[in-house]
Amino acid sequence: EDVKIGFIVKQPEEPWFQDEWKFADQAAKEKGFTVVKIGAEDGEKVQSAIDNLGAQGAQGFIICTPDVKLGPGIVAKAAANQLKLMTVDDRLVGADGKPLEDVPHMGISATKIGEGVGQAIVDEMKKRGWDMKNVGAIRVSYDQLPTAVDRVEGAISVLKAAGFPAENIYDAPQAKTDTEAALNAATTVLNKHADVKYWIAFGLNDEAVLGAVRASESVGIPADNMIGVGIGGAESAINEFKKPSATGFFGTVIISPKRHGYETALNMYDWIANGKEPEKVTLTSGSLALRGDYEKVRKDLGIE
Amino acid sequence: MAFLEFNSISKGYPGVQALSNVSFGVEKGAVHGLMGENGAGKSTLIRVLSGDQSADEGSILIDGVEQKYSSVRDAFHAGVIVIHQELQLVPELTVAENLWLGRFPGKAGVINGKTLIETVRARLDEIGIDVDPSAKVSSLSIGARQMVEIAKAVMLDARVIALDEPTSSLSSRESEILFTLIGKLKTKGTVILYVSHRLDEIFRLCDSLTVLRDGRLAAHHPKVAETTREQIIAEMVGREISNIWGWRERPLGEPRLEVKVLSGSKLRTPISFSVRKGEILGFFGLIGAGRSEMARLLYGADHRHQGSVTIDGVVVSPNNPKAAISAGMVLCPEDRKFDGIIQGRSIEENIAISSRRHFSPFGVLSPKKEASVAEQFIAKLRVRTPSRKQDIINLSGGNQQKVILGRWLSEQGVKVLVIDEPTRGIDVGAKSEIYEILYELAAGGMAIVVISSELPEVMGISDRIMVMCQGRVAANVARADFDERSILTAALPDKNAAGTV
Amino acid sequence: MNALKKILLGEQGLVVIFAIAFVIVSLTVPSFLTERNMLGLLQSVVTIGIVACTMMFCLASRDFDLSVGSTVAFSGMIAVMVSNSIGSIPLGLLAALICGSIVGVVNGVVIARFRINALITTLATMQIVRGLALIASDGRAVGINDPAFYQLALSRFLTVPTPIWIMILLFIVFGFVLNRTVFGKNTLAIGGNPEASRLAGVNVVNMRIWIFALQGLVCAIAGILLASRITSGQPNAATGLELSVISACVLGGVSLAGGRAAMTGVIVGVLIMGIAENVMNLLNIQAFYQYVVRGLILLIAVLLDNMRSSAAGRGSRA
Amino acid sequence: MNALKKILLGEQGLVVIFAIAFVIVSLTVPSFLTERNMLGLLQSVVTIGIVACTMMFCLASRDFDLSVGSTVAFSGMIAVMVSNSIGSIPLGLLAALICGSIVGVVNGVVIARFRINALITTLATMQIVRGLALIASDGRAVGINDPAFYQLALSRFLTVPTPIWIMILLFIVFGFVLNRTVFGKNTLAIGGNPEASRLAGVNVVNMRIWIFALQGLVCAIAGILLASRITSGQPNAATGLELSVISACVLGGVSLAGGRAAMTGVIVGVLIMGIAENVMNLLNIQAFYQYVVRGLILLIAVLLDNMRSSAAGRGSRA
Ligand SMILES: Nc1ncnc2c1ncn2[C@@H]1O[C@H](COP(=O)(O)OP(=O)(O)OP(=O)(O)O)[C@@H](O)[C@H]1O
Ligand SMILES: Nc1ncnc2c1ncn2[C@@H]1O[C@H](COP(=O)(O)OP(=O)(O)OP(=O)(O)O)[C@@H](O)[C@H]1O
Ligand SMILES: O[C@@H]1[C@@H](O)[C@@H](O)CO[C@H]1O
Ligand SMILES: [Mg+2]
Ligand SMILES: [Mg+2]
Repeated sequence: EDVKIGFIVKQPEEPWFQDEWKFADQAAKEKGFTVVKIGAEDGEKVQSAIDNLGAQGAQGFIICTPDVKLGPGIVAKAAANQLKLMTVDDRLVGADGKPLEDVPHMGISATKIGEGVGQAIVDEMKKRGWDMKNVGAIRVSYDQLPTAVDRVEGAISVLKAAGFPAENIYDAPQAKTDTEAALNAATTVLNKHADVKYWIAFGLNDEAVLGAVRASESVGIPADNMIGVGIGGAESAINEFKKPSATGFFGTVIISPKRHGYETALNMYDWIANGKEPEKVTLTSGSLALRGDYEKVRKDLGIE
Repeated sequence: MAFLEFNSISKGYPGVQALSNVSFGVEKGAVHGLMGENGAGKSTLIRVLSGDQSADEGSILIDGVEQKYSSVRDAFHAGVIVIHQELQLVPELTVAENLWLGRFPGKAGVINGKTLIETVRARLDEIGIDVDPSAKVSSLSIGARQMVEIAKAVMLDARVIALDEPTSSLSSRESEILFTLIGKLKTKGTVILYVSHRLDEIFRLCDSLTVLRDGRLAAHHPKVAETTREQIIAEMVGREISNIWGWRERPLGEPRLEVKVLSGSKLRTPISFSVRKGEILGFFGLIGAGRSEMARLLYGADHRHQGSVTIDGVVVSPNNPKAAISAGMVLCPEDRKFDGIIQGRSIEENIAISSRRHFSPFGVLSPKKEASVAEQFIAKLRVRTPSRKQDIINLSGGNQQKVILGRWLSEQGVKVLVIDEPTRGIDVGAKSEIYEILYELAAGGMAIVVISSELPEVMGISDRIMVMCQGRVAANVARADFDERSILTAALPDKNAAGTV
Repeated sequence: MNALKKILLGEQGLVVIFAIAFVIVSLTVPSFLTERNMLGLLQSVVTIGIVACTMMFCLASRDFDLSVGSTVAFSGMIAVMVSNSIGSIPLGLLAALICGSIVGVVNGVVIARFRINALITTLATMQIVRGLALIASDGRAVGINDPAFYQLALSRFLTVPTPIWIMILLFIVFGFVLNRTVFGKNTLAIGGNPEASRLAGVNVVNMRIWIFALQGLVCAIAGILLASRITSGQPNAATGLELSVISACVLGGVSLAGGRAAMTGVIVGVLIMGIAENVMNLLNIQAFYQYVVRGLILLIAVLLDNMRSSAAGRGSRA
Repeated sequence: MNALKKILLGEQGLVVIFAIAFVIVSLTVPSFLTERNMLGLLQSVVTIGIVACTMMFCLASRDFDLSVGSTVAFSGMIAVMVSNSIGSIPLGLLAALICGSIVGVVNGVVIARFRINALITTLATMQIVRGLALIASDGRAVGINDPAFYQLALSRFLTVPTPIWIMILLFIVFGFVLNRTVFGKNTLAIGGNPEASRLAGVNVVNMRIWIFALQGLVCAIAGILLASRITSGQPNAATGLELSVISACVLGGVSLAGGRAAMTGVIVGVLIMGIAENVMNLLNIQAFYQYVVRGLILLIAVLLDNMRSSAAGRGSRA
């Protein structure tokens, strides 16, 4: 029997998901099954995507949901279509906010990864010998996306623990999740606190932090006075490292789409074809990549 | 060979053959009349001449040369200028800009605003039209807009000018200016094609005449002077109409409509009057005299500063059209394009929009009843259309007017009927029919207010005339005292300024 | 031959074109024409379909409503939050319906009474209402406590899920209202010429307020069903819905200049949008190419309809 | 008193209201009126401001363009990709300008020549062009190889960054074109009364194609500057730009019914949008409340303008 599995992601335009899909396809090629890739930006699209998979005779699917609270609905829909279900990146939760333990999951904790960002910034500040009292922090925020909140809060918790004064953290709300929006929001923050010389920046992803870095350049803050650490590690970040001279974009926490895409697809295949149920939870971690070592880090993670 | 030749022109629209095989010629320097019932094809012929629509068959020759234009621009370059039946101005632009639209003067696409205005001012003064060239068209009255439209044709040196019912919204004074202009153009050798439903004008202005009927050539008169009104009417309508007004004595009852100290922002001086059961009260005045404003205030279409309107002793309130209609008053507006027709909807719907509430239980329509009402008025008013389902926008101007009339005549339980310019653009045959309907309604006890800028019409059908001038009532004349000269004098503003009333 | 031409160019031409396309798709795309897929397809258009019913009225009367997506999300949130906190689903639903209608009435009053441009007004309320939904929920989805709420979406009648029945019911009701009632005809008349309609005794201001109020109410229905289907109230739900709904309507022949609308057209418009999405996923078309294909389908559909109607000579003078 | 009334109700009333609001904000919001913040503010509206110039023409001629956001992203991508691969920035920019114009011409031809509804057409091209941008870049940001490209955005003249100068230049150019040229007058005429313009011999079809072509070209300029500012071509850039630009125009008094437009109005509209955003961030207003505030500002601005213009008695019958 032909194995067909679905791979539903919440933001198909994001390079991260493009990569997940790419690696899932790689697994499919190796084992000889089919991956149906569907983008579903909201709960309604998720529902029809699952129906659609059921209708075309898939046996199971992997999903990165637009919202973890969609959990019960997704589980019910999968059952109704007799599809096996696994989640990737973000873990489903029930109405009570507790994770749905029954659904196999491979992912990263948003809070953890944020903490990684915070740690990288703290380390670098120490290395540069900055006095945290004189440093401003740009929190590039997109609060309507729960993952985004968890990530920046993770970073903030580490900063605070390291003694960073809470009143020096300034919110720069993005109107959209692109670089221009982050750039505009961060510019305002920088201009409001024109007296602050040293800055750090963190946010939802690389694009958000890049906006803050561009803003610092446009108001004339030297690269040495800025530490921005992003999340993701795809082209946007790599481009930055490839620039001839270092910018305020200090590093990025790379998360590996390879394991997420390749392994989940393989696990699902094994589950369908050989009845081997996957681990309930597999957590992967992010690794900090800097201008000097990003190629190596990527290689270690199996990207490229 | 004539200067302007139409050779077997045919043009069809879905369901309608607007023109079939029309041929005639016009000599250089002649004013040529074009007559026919509503929907006979006059405007279509002019649209073909203007390059706006292309004929299915046939050709047009000017000065012996066949014209092969495919757009308005080509026609303009061939020296043809057309003033369409519906005003074609851009309200957001100034008078000067409208006059130059499509051919702005200027270097490298840059307009010199000052020269633009000055040249227009000079030309307007020269031809005797009193409009400010830098005024936005949206701030002008309908009459002034029509004059701007006419100036558009006269300002450019055209070989052929076609005017489609130019006087339908002009007062007699403005019409005189137009007639003088036409005289001047004639001496320059311009060919003028003149569409009108007013026989007086045709006899006064035209050298030759063509009558269309159902899209065919019904008659061609190389010399207008050699025909008679009766003959032309017969050629148009296919029957004789002896007395177009047909007024007869009616018994008048109690006062039905009473208007007390009515005023609004466009009508500052309060107006009071009353109309009796069965009475037809005519309002005459020059364009801009304030009659339409009075009617709109009466009907609650515009905001009232003060005043009350009473029907059969009951005050009409609140002050809006819906309340007026429920109280038994309806207004048939003067401007069919902006206030009358509902574009995109069928004739049937345009007729039934108001009256259907009488036969729609719980707001649910009864299509049968609606259809029968529509058919009734299509027949009664002789609306020329392939079907009652036709979009009203596809009707000829006069036929649209008839549909709007049908809307109000089909209303039930009307006690007061106010009609503003009821026969604007309507052919002679239908006119007398409309008057008959008005008499019938009056005989049934309705109080009717007719506003008209055509003096013969007001005098022909009213039991009494109120003359308005510059927003005031200048005279109130009983039928026995009707006299053309004194009514006109009362309507003229200069005399009012002298304070002779 | 002539009969075919007549059918294609007639009032129902779009429907015929659609039917032909449907047959072609059924024959060529595997697993398209299965009961399961059809039901899935219909469920996927429930939100668009329901909201399109009243958007049709809104556009037909020359108005415009960009706030529908936010209202759907907001009223879904309200339904869930109120049900959770009071513990009564009917009261939760009632609250949602009321809130949806209030949004509609506010839109209507600002637009019709204060005469503010509809685009700007609903762009503003779109943001305000979305903001309220986010504030109420602190930006996070709110789970449903009582599983009975799910039954709204899960229950079936004659094997067809309830939301589909509700959509069909609304199609019928609003189709009837449009064609067979004074309300519908007045809506179209306002779109054709608002001033003439007012002079003909139509209370234009009230009509417009009513239409927006209905729009809000219907958005609330869609929001409730959506919350039930996705088993939570989501403040980010239905973003971008406004453009999909308006496209479906325009695709179905509703004129943005007002005065022209038909329920069958809108249904076809909604289905075209749904089928395009469905088929692309069945055929496993890559995400980026989906954009291009979706755009092309939209273009081809209007082009076809346009060729048809200009061949029929309609609207030549418009 | 009377003089004040005259100023407020005059043609430039919106500008005066804006000026008053500006003064109030300057006095009450700390660090608003600093050179740095002003420049930051202006830079933040460069994309909207530039695109609004031609959107104004588009709306004034009764058209509509939803594809601007995609075109900005697409042409930014092209600029970067071509510069990188050919190694010549001027050629890259040229390619971007050409591509932008092509999108515009396609829009124009479909809308004006084939007479397809502008909303649907540009909704379709919006998706197609976005799809092309994603396909071309495989969905990834493309970094700029030659740092000279950054100089477009970073260079300054008299302490003011180049993009701001370009925006100002375009304001002047298009303001002039609107008021002082045949092109501008014809645009307004088409919007005011398309039928009359056609009958007066204006080549309406060509005019509309030209307007869309210009729109595409100007989007390309905005796209290039954006790419330079964010030092990469991003296929996801400028989503939702269309609604912001259209709001700015409408806020500035451009009528969606065509025929009415003024460059000063549009500039004010653009600035209001930018200031709202800027001030909310300066005042540290929470993200979710920003939605609500943004909506309210929009509403209040149009309400004020409406009160003003209805007091002036303009458009009473329109
Ligand atoms: N675009 C169109 N579509 C369908 N029918 C049309 C169209 N334009 C004109 N007609 C029809 O063609 C016929 C001739 O119309 P036309 O406007 O030429 O009449 P007319 O003689 O000018 O009448 P009027 O005196 O009322 O202005 C009418 O029956 C009209 O309904
Ligand atoms: N479309 C319009 N918009 C604004 N004002 C108008 C409009 N049409 C007419 N008016 C105003 O109404 C007044 C009379 O205009 P119009 O030329 O229509 O007179 P009329 O109705 O023919 O004459 P009467 O008022 O005697 O009936 C003018 O002062 C003019 O400013
Ligand atoms: O949305 C994020 C995505 O951007 C990627 O970082 C993986 O995790 C998801 O939660
Ligand atoms: Mg005519
Ligand atoms: Mg009048």
